[in-house]
Amino acid sequence: MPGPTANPILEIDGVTLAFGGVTALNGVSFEVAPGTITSVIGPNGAGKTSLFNTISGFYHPGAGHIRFRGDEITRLAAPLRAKLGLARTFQNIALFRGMTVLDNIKLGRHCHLHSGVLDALLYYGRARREEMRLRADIEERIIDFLEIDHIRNAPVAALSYGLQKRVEMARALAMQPQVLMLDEPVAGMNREETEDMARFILDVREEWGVTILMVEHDMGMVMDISDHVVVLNFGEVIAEGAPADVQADPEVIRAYLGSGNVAELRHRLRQAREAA
Amino acid sequence: MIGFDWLMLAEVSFAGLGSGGLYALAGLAFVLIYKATRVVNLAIGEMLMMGAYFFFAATSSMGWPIWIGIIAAVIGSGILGAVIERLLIRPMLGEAPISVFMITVGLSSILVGTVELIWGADQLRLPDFMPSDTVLIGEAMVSPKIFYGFLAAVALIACVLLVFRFWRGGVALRATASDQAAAYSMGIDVPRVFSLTWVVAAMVAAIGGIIVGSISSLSPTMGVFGLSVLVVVIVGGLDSVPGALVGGLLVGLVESWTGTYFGGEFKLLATFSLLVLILMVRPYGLFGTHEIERL
Amino acid sequence: MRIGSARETYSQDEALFDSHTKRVWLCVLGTGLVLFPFFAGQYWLYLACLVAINVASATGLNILTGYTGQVSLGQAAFMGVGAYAVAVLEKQLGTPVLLNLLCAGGAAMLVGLVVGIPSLRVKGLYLAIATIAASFILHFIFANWTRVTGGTAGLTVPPATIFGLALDTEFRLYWLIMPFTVLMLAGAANLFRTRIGRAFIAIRDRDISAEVLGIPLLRYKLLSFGLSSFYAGVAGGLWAYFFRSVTPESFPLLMSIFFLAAIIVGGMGSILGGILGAVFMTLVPEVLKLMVGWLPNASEAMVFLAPVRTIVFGALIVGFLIFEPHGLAEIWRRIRRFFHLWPFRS
Amino acid sequence: MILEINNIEVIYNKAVQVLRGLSLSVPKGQIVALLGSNGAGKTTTLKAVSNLLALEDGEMTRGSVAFAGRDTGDMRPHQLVRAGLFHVMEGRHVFEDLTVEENLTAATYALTGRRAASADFDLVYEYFPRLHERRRGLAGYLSGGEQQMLAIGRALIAQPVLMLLDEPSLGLSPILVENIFGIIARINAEQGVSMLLVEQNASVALAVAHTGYIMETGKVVIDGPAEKLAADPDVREFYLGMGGGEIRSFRDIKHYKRRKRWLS
Amino acid sequence: MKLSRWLTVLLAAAGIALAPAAQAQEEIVIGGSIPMTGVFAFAGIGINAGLQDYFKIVNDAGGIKGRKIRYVFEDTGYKPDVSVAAFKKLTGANKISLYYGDSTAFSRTINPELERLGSIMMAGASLATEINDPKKFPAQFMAGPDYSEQIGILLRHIAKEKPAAKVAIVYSDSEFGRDPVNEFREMSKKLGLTVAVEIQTAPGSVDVSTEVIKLRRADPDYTIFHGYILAPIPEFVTQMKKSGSKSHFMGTFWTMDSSTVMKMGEAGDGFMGVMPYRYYYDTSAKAPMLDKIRQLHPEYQNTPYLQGFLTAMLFVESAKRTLEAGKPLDAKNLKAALNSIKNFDTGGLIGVPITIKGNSVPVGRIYRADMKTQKMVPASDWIVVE
Repeated sequence: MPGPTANPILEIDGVTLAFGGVTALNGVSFEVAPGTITSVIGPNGAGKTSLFNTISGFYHPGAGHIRFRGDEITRLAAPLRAKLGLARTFQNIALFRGMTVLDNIKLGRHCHLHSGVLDALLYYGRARREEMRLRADIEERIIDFLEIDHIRNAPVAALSYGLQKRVEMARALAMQPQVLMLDEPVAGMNREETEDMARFILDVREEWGVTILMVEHDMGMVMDISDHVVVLNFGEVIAEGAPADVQADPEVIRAYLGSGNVAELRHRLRQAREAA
Repeated sequence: MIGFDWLMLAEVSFAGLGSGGLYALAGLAFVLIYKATRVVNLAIGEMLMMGAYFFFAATSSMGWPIWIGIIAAVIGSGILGAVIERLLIRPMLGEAPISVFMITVGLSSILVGTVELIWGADQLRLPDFMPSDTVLIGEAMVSPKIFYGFLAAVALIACVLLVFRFWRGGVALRATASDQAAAYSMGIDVPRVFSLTWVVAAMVAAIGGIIVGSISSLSPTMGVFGLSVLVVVIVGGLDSVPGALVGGLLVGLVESWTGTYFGGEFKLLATFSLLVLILMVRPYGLFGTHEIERL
Repeated sequence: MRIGSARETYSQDEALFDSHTKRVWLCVLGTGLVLFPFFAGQYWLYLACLVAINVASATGLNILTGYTGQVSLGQAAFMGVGAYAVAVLEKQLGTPVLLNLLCAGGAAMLVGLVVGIPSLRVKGLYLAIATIAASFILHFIFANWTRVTGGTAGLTVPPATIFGLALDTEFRLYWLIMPFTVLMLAGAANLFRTRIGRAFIAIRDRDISAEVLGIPLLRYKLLSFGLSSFYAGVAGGLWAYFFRSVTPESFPLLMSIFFLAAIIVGGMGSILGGILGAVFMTLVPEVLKLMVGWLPNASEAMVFLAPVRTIVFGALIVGFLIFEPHGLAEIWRRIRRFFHLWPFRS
Repeated sequence: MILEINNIEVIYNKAVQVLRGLSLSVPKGQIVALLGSNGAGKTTTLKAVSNLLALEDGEMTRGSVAFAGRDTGDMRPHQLVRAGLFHVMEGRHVFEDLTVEENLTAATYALTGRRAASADFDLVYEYFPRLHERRRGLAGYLSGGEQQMLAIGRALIAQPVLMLLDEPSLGLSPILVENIFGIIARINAEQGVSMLLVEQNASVALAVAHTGYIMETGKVVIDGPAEKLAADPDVREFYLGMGGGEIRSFRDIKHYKRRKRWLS
Repeated sequence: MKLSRWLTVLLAAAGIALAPAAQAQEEIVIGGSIPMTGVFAFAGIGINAGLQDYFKIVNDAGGIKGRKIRYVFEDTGYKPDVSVAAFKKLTGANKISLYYGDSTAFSRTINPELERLGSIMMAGASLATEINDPKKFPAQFMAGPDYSEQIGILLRHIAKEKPAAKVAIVYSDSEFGRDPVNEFREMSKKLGLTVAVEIQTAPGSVDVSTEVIKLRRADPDYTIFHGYILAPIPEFVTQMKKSGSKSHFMGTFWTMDSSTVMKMGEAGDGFMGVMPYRYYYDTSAKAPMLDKIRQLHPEYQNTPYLQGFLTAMLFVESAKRTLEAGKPLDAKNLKAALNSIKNFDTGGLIGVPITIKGNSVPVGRIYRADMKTQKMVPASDWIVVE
């Protein structure tokens, strides 16, 4: 495991993002060390997905910088970031419904392929060779790894939520990522499925050497597999550090984890009710 | 500018505003439907045509008095609107917008065929029912049909805006337009709102059709007018009633100016160039709602 | 009955016609297309050529609208650009047919690229209307750039000549048009086996996600516009050789709507759908006419039934959309599935 | 029981199964909390109750829902609302280009054909004085908290028997959350409205609720009185975010285990 | 080259083998692409009736030299590609010698095919100036003056009535509308008339107020409308009259049907136009053919009917002359026979004997609308364009 002194692979530096008067991110800064699993947590609406969208280039921040391997990418167009090796999945699952699982995964490799229109129309020579290589690589490395060979020709719309999440991950892996950004990878999964996804995430990091940045609500998993946790609330980083430290941070408990003391909360609610 | 005919400019501008009013009226019918049901109705020109033919049937064939004829045509069109909504549009709820769009293309073909079957393909003339003396605004002469047509259009649009604003049904319609699911959850009978909008839009279209038909003539090709309406609503914004008004007047003015100072062949070129220009600057028209995209 | 077929290599699995049965049918179809002109009368040959041209153009539109999700109502105008290009080249320079057709495609492609520029900012039906605008502007150019286009009177096109043989009958033109169409279809089918086709579909399904996954939107939307109008241009060039007279009024908006209707009725985003749709939409009016002809007193009936034809035509579009929104291709698929499992129907 | 959900299954797009035999019931006058992670099917449950599934190409393929003893299968959404079942949707869904007052007016459709009920705007303004201040402003310009108030205010106008509340705390600061939940509790107590509450924020939900259900992948896994659930160690671990249990670590799961299981 | 020749020979051989053996008394087949629907249906229906009626008259009288006429037609909806399809279908199934086509676009499109076939002479509804060129369109003709000739007839009449008058032309932005504009300009100059203004209206435009303003300012003595059937002429005329204009208004053939002009209502009173044939109800001179038509149809028959009728008459006359000369019915012979027509009596359909030198029948007369009697009345003598 690389130490904390290693150069960060991804730096978020004072990123501020606002839409129409509402500030979604306010001076967010943190670093992602190569080879780690970094998790961003926070209540709904805290700006986690906005942060992901900003990193992947869908939003452009009003202020601040994003650096990838030390290079400024703040103004870089989204597709070019993908080519650099920033791959992601989406919270609401952005699989392409008109394609099969296999084609969805193949799509991930898009920016690393080279065949042009003429090659494509003729499907002879370069395009054909490239597609065959791609197919072999996806079959042997990704489909096998994620164990989705039984659904490779299924239309994605017919898959269960959990499988769709897995296909999304497969597509992200096909992008040959350096940093894999996962937006709620285990949302809607039961304990068993969650365990499996956690294992995949760990394996990706170990076998592929990919750095992982994820947004997740499942505290159990986050605290278990993360090396570093960043807590967002109302667009600001309120705490970061090792899982155990974050869990113990009183502000984090107040804003997100909750006091956990339901009885006390109930009491307060009742008081408020009577006061009114 | 010495020697420039300012009176002519004034007359041309009035004429432009006048025909713009008619565009706005037809645009209103279009916008009503789009706003409430998100249907891009390519058959809007044909709905105008149906209104005009109903009027023709009531007055020329049945020999009814003009005003009864107008009322009959408006009611007839309203019923037609309800039938169209029930038979063609409602089954398509939830389908891709492009499919519904194509339904209206089919609809226009059906309406044209029906008109040809019943009334034949000849050009017909509607009875004159507006005062025919030239209207003078200052020194500028304005064609009476255009003038009264404009008044009718503006009055109708004002009516619709008022209803939208102050009648509870107007609130229901705007609520449905703004968020279907939420409208349902307020207890609003959304399908009924849909069908009502089609009825009202068909009625507005009928009035537009009667005016347009009396200015030019009546024939199964009258639906071509719908194309100009399309430009109008795109310029104004598909879901904006004031947009239809402003878009209509703007297109009317641009058409008449280019027609006068450049020649008739430049009219369409000018309006469509205007359209492209506006789309490039404001992709949702002048007043249209910008849809927010999310990942 | 056929349940599955074993494939041993990825290349077999990726083949367009991946089963033995499919390949057999393809051969039958190919033979049919080759033998057809020797048996058909000139009317059916005429229709075959017209259908082939429409199929080529509809397939082009399908790439843009069906696969990339950019609704266009400018297809007829793009065909016009191709047709004029062929007419001008053939008349002024007398260049070879194949070159002319490629230039026709190229010219239409250039225009298509320009028309496609708004597609990054403008979406859905707003875009469709922008393409209507483009087609009116093109119409204006056709009608008023008299020096080149011959104004409203248009241009007459000399027959295409290949190896000194003038292609002035349907029988001869068939051998120019049909191979072109087949090649273009094959090209389109190939396209969707590669990264470019996948990018198109991704843009259609979720364009903003596609961008984050590494697909530059503008470039691919323009590419789609370019390809689609290239197809239209070649089809327009074939059209020019076929009708031998090109005027601004030859390519009305209604024709663009026709192509859109064809791919919707046929099935958007399916090569087969484009073919079926174009065939269907081209032949329906003719078939309806035939059916009227079978009625007693056909010539009198024709006067009264002609509007009925217009109605039936509209009703067919509506009916298809209401009862099978996914088009003829879906119906075809269902029929096929039925026969695959037959007689063991589930 | 004001609401009984009996073993329902829901499928989206004729393909994706979201609910797999879910059952729960809401006793009259009580608040019932439905908890679970994202994607567990909580929102779908509410939509199945208010018959809004069809709008998203969803379909209830099995089971039944009874509201006030009556099967809701053949009732259309607006009829349900008029019968007294009001759904406050996730994300608030205020009509952004209508004013606050017009938003409330829209909700008066819920009273159509019911008794001699007349809309009580003052009641809403009493609970939410802030809305009164902004009643002429467009709803789209309200802050998140105000929009949530408006969403609940619309429900008050409808004088419902049962309210379905979908994530009222979404995107609100802790203080506002407590504020809103205080009012929810008041409405329940003063107006006698039963509530089915879907929440991410489990602690506040369990604080306000009488009964709680916890669901996972389309079915209920634990249920019971709110206080008991709040004390349950599993619930504390997974849903209240309080560790300390002797749960096996995700890091320790072996590869072979996963490989075997996914073959099914 | 060798391959192509070989192919040609093969095809020719196939053609001979497949062609049915010629019979001595086989019927003469006349085909037609007729717009029974669409924008031109009002004309198509009339044309069709005119053709049918005349063929029936001929057949009832024993046919042409004992050979019966068979008329086959297809509806085109006034769409050129459908017209072409109809042509292919009809010529594929019948051995057609004469053909009626429905539009300029069709005439132009089918022209190379006609030249290649060499067996069919065609006439049609298109009176386009372009078609009136025997060199470019050797197998076609039109049963009336082309649009330029019509404008010439109108201008001649104007020059006679009011020398040095100011004239204006209002035309639609279409091929049809633009057709005679050059001729209008040149002819006006030649006849010493002043062109006040040329106004082009956009196709399908509803409101013409702006154009009226322009026209009013030009204040022409005569205004010629071309490229329209009815709309927007009445609106133009009404608005001009209301604004005090003293202009005379004129139209060309397709506007001049009696019922069309009558639809203009009050505004139409005094509307003039060029008409190559006598109206159905014109009894000012002896016209046996018109009598026959009136016998067949007690109700009014429109001008397209007369156009169809006269076309049929010229078809039959050409076929008769060809057969009389003992020549086969092919395009060249038929056209030669047509051009041999000199001082031919049309039975009063046209008031003067006609001579067909080229592709048109360049004769016409000015008629004026009389709203009191609801009829068109002659306003000039027959004018023959040289």
